[in-house]
Amino acid sequence: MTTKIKVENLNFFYGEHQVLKNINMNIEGNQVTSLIGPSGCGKTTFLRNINRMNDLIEEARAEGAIFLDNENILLDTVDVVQLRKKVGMVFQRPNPFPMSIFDNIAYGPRIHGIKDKHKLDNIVEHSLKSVGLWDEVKDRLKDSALRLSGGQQQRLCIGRVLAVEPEIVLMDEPCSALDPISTMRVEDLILDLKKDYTIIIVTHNMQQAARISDSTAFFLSGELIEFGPTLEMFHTPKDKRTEDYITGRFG
Amino acid sequence: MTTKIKVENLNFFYGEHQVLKNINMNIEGNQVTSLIGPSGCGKTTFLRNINRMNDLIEEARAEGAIFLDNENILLDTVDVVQLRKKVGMVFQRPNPFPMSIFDNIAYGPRIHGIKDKHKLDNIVEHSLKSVGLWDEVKDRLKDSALRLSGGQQQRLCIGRVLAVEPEIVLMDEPCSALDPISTMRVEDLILDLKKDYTIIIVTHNMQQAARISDSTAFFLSGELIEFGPTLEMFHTPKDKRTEDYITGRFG
Amino acid sequence: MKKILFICAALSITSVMLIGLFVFIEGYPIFTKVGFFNFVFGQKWSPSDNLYGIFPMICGTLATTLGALILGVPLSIFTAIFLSEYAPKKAERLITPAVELLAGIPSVIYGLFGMTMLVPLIREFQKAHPSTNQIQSGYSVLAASIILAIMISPTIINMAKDALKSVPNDFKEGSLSLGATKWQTTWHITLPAAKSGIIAGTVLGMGRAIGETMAVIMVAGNTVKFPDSIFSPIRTLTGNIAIEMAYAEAGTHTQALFGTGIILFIMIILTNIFASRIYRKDAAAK
Amino acid sequence: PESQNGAQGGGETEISGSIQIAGSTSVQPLSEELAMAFMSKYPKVKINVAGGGSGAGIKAAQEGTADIGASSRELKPEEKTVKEFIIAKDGIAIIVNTQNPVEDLTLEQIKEIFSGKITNWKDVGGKDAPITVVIREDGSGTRGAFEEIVFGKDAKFTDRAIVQNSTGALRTAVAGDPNAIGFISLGSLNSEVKAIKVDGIEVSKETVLNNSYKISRPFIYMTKDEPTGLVKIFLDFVLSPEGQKIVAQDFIPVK
Amino acid sequence: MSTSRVSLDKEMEDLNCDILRMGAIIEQQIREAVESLTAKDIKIAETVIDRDDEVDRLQEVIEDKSIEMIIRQQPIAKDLRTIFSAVKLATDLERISDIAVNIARIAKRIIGQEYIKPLVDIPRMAKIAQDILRTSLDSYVKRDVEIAKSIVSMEEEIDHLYARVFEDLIAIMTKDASTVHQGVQLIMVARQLERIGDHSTNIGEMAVYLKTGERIKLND
Amino acid sequence: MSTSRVSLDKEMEDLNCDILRMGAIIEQQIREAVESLTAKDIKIAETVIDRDDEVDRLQEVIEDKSIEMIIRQQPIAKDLRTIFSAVKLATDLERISDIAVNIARIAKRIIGQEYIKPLVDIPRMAKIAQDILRTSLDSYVKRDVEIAKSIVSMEEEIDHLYARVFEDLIAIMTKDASTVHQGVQLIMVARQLERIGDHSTNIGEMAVYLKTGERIKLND
Amino acid sequence: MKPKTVENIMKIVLWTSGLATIAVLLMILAYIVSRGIGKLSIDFLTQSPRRMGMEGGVYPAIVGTVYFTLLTIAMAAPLGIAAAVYLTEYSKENFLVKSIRFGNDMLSAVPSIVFGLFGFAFFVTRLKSVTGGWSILSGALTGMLMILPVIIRNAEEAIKTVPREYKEASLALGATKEQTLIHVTLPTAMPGILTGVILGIGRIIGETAAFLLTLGGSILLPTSVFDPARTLAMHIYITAMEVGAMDMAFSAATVLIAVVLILNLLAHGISNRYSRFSSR
Ligand SMILES: Nc1ncnc2c1ncn2[C@@H]1O[C@H](COP(=O)(O)OP(=O)(O)OP(=O)(O)O)[C@@H](O)[C@H]1O
Ligand SMILES: Nc1ncnc2c1ncn2[C@@H]1O[C@H](COP(=O)(O)OP(=O)(O)OP(=O)(O)O)[C@@H](O)[C@H]1O
Ligand SMILES: [Mg+2]
Ligand SMILES: [Mg+2]
Ligand SMILES: O=P([O-])([O-])[O-]
Repeated sequence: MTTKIKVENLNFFYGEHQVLKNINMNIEGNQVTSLIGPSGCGKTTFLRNINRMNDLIEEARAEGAIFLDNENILLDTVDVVQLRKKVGMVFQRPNPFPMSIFDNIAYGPRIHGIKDKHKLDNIVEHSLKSVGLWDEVKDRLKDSALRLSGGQQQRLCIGRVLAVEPEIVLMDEPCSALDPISTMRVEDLILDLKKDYTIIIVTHNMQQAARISDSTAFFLSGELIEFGPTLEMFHTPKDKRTEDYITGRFG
Repeated sequence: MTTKIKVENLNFFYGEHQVLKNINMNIEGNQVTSLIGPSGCGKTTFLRNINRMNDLIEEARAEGAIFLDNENILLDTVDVVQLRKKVGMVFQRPNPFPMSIFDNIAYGPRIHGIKDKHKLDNIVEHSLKSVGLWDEVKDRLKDSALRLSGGQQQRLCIGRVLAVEPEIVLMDEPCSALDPISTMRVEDLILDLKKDYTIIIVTHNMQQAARISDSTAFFLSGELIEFGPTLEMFHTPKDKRTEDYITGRFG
Repeated sequence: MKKILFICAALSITSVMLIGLFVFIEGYPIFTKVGFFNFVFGQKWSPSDNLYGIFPMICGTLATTLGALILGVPLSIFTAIFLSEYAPKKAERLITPAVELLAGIPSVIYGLFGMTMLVPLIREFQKAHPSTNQIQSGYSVLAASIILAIMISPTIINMAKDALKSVPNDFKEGSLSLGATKWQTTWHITLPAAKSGIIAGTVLGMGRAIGETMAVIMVAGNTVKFPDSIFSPIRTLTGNIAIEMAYAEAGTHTQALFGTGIILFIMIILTNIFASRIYRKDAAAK
Repeated sequence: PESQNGAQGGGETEISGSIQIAGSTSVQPLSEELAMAFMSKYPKVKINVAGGGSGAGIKAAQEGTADIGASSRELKPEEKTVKEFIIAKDGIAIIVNTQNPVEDLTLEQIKEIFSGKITNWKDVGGKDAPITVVIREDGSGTRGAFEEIVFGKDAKFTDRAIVQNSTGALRTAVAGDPNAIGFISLGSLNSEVKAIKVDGIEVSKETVLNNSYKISRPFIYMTKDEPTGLVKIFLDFVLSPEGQKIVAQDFIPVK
Repeated sequence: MSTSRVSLDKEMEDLNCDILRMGAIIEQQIREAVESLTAKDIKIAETVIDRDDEVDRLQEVIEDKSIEMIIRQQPIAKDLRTIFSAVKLATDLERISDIAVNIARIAKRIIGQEYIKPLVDIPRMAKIAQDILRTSLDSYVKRDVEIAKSIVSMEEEIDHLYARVFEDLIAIMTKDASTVHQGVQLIMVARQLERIGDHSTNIGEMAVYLKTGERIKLND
Repeated sequence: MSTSRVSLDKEMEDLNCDILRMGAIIEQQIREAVESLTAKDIKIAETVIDRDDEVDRLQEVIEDKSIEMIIRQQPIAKDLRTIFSAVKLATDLERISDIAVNIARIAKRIIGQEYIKPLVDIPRMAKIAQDILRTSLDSYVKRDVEIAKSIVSMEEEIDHLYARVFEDLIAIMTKDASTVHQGVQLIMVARQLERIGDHSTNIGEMAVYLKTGERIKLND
Repeated sequence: MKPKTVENIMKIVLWTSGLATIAVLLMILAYIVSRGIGKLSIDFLTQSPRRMGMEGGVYPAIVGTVYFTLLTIAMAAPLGIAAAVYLTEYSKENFLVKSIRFGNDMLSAVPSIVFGLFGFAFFVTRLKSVTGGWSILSGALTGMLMILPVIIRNAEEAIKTVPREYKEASLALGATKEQTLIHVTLPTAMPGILTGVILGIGRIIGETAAFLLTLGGSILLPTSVFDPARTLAMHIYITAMEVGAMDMAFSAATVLIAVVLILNLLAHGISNRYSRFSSR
């Protein structure tokens, strides 16, 4: 296992308001890392730094460095389009495009220049298989993706990300809009994807973090309070604040 | 403890589609009863039969009887407005009206003819205290309710229901839109309300059902599969299907 | 890409702005020739006598617009409520496209209808009640208001209905479940929540009422006279421009007509500012 | 647009090009008829007739926007920078509702009715009913002619008059109102309304032509400069017996 | 901070009470078992035996409550460790109760006989056993590593006493064959008391585990 | 139906394996402990003692895994009962291992001596103890109430044997004072073997509990 | 008790007013169609008007309407949408943008005759060499200006309501801003954009005064965008107002209603095509 992402002295501001404070973190490749912490502590912000999604927000400013395979992606010279291709993202609410299932998956590859129908077919099939959706939808690839159930939509969204062959997949509370059974499916999928991708996931669900992640980072008011192997964290957290938070004695 | 609600041979249809199948159930007063079951099994439909909220849906049709204090509320002669006053409802997503906090709580009493400012003040204070919101909002009763946090909004909605002095409170997944800490607050509140109200709650969260309810009913495809004391259900369910569902071996 | 888009934006916006400028440049001289006050508050309009007072027309515009709103808005809103809350689904599905169709019908057609149907009706009424007005032609504020009310109602109905429909069901159910009746829910919850949409529809309708030309010309009588009853024939500002522009000789007459346009502009701006004030106040409350 | 290649004396079949006529909407129908006839004679010619009003027609002629401007009113002195061609005359009929028993009015009575001095039909021998005066808008050719001939300098339209901005609308107004009186172009007269005699003289092409019926106005074509080429051929056609025959269908020929 | 989680905390408090109640009963059982032996009081022996059911029931209650808490509260980290150790503690306590019952049974068997030697060391062992038990429960309740570690010396003392009792009794039995039967029984009693030390040590170890999350051995 | 929950099922399978492994080791320990006694082989006794650490470690592993599973999987109903009983089972197994170690220790102590009587009943007891253990584990793995109930008669047999060994040895010791020391030791061994029966009964009871959710007593 | 009475009263009020309004609206339709249907025939649809529109058909006006409408939309829609995209996606919400929006709102309420005057002065007169004076082009340019505000406003709203998540999802897949716009934002906003376009079509199809000044009103069949033309609405106006041939006007009105109906259906069709996927 090697360090895939190295965060160094990351500070992040929305205008005057500092949202991330001097974060240092080494995230391993081919592992699932979960980010936990109370609402507003900066989990989403941190995640969106990794694919520079925060660029979209005016007045947002990052200091420090995030090295992805030893390249500092916070530099202005970085090609964010390439970066985002490499760092996929799955959102809280399933957000398939209002297109067919096929087009949803093919969207990314097409954007990146793949026109060949046959190739696209392959990519779509492969991606849908990766997320365990192929058998469920193979007969209705031309149907609207919005007609899928919530859990299927979320898996489709993950498949959509996989279709552009990222190395890292960021997930921001990907199960919070799902029912328990769909959640379980997505979790199984995440565990399955681990061998090929580096996954960082934000979750509010302690048990979920425990179930699927290898390492867990606990954020509080923009600070990284504790970061370590997940089970250790949930078993014997080192910091009193972590303990308070995970045992629900907080706020 | 006495039977508050007696459901007899309840069948419910959306047009041709039968959604509830021959439900028989005795719900005790001053208890929390939770309804669990997979998505689409008819929990919400069942709940909305109890305050005749399904009247709003065209083509909906109920057969059988639901006795509330020995009166069959499914009869056409029943005054649904009075019924709904008696049977309050809290929804999945907090839905405070776009008015001030005060007006939200005062809405129900006003609708029912209370004009006296002093009386309304009392009702508002009392309701907000019941839901443990008084101290948090007493200085900004004139503020828009939409500015409250999700958890506060949901407690406000519960308070709004209490203000019309119902006997029964129906709750349809009242915590599914809330973060864990707010959820805990609402659960504490529900346990607290039990002594004065009969509460029926739909939840997808097994642990929540176990935490707050005295009895639990498990629905599957419109049938009531099992109904009994909550802990027994989660400890030693009688039906294989219940067991499969609660242990997550389903679907 | 951004540049192309900017050029498009600039092009469309500037050309649209040009019109404002054009009207202003063409119409401005009238204010120096006649004087702003004389122009706006003058009672007589007779270009052949070099009399350019548009006050009766301002009043005419206000009267017809007001009349149209009084007649059209409540009924339209009621209809919208009816369609969105009370009407059976099937009825609603039938009626909605019909209303949409009416929104797309040209004003000449409404004018034709007014001229051949409504005006004679009013005339008959006047004949039966001679005290109503000395001029018993049927061409009147009333006719214009009714036609305008009918013309703006599809717009208001559609927008109000959309606004009412987009009020989250959550709110309505919340209210009903507290034991409120349907009307209480509509009155206390749905209408306030849909307020901004309804106001927007009304403002749009009002804009159309103020700006409508052809249908009004056809039924208003176009007499340049201060309206003293709803049966008085009147001329509106837009009507003035449309009626006389075709034959006006270049010079003062044309300038006066453009000047009318400027005043119209100002009235519209005032209405819009007023409306957006209400709108913003409403938005701030949320 | 204004292309012409028909040589003056050349073979008729070779004449081609297009002409733009614009202006008075009253003249427009006549122009269209004339254009039709001309185009069927010279299939390669295209004549577009646009409306816009006399004002627009004058302006178009002045600026050369159109080859020919059309006006249904006399030009004001300051507008007389263009070449004028009177192509037709139009009698102006005083009309009342068909139910109105009044058949004949003097010019003076007409003047007093339209200026608002007489307001009841009983004063001119009709029923006891208020008179509804319907007139054209300021600037209209019909109105201009009426004003000039009936009022001269010493009267004005009553401010209670209903104003209509087109012949058809005015006729409809009078046709629907038993108490109405108005004036329209002779060419637009039909059975919906009744034209009354003025000083005992019935309005007709003949009476207008022989000047016994006084109220009339010209239809004017204007060109910016002395017409040449196709425009000239067309103008010649209009003023030729062939053209005037078409004019005579609804209006009064000038020749 | 802990505005929430009140119910979990309350339940955990409850659980603790149950354990302390169990501990109290068992302490009394040990005392009474040895008392029945020294005072030759068959009644006392019988109450000890009777109370075993109560202890068993308490253990069941603790287990059931723990399971319910796990179902309901999804405890994690310290909370889960606490519940977990409560269950293990209850097991140990139940065993200690069994030991007391065993002693009482032996007492019932030999009370009728004249004792082959004056009972000095055994009551002393019982005393220490009670001390160890109390200390271990104390360390558990207080999550106090130091107190837990103080068990080690007591444990050594009781082991030491056991060895002495064993030697003494073997010597007596060897001398006088008629004492064999009672001697064996008394050795059994001593052996049982020594076991209490072992179980109590487990409890102390649990306290340490609870506090630090580490498993240590307090004996050997 | 169970497309989901694969990981929980897998982990539970794992846990079962650990328990069976533990059971296998312990069975061997019992066999070897008694073998060291009968064969007078100090080496064997020592391996028994050495393996105790392994058993302890396995118990820890089972406990840790159980806690992890509870943290991760929020088990309920049968799942939770299974995990819970796995922990209790491990405790019992660990105790049985301790018993085997005790026997091996005693063996080490008396192997040098000539036995005061031929060891017949004790190996037989050991045999039955192993049987009971195996049967109880079997009933646990198969969640089979019938098998669990078959333990009752074996348990009676071993109790019966223990009583006989006790009487025999007391008789021998009373006859010949020099045998007292060894006699007491052998009684201890028998007593320990009898305890295996008790622990195994616990395991059988667990099987019943797992299957039916009811707590029954399989002994007395 | 009391709320119940109110409820019943309101029910009656709402039903009556609802039905009354609808009855009035339908009556107008019925009136026009009943007066116009008599003269309708294949000839009416396929022949040119004769005798100043008193006889013959409305064929050139139908053709003129279609040509003119299509050209106007073809010019206004892309420009308006592009402007809306710029305003919503590419510019900051600053004073300039706000004032542009305000001006835009103003203009959407300006009477069309003013646009006509501008069009006459600018496109017909000033740019005669380019537009050919009175022509479809001049009319379309004028019409474009007339409906730009509507299109811009509607497109802006539609684009604004495209869920942020869609855009973010696309960007997160490594799409550029432009790709996101073309493949995600615009298709999703299309139904709303179309609403604006439909409103625009409605406005120019129904306008007369402004186009008399710019489109000309020739009854000849237009052969190029440089020819003048006549729309149905203009034809109705001329036949009814100048000629006074009411029956012909009503027949033309019936045709126009049919055209509007067809256009509405068409627009709904297109809108449904685009929103095929956005509804469950
Ligand atoms: N666009 C923004 N502009 C200004 N402040 C922002 C913005 N987005 C987020 N913040 C602030 O930054 C802080 C961290 O927000 P962030 O969304 O990262 O929290 P989070 O940990 O993801 O919370 P949650 O669990 O609620 O999603 C919060 O205080 C929030 O109010
Ligand atoms: N208005 C409706 N018309 C027709 N069918 C409906 C309607 N509402 C719900 N149903 C159907 O009735 C069944 C039961 O729905 P219901 O909402 O009661 O399920 P639920 O148990 O509450 O599910 P969830 O956990 O997803 O809320 C489903 O099959 C659903 O598709
Ligand atoms: Mg977040
Ligand atoms: Mg539901
Ligand atoms: O110019 P007129 O319209 O009055 O003929």
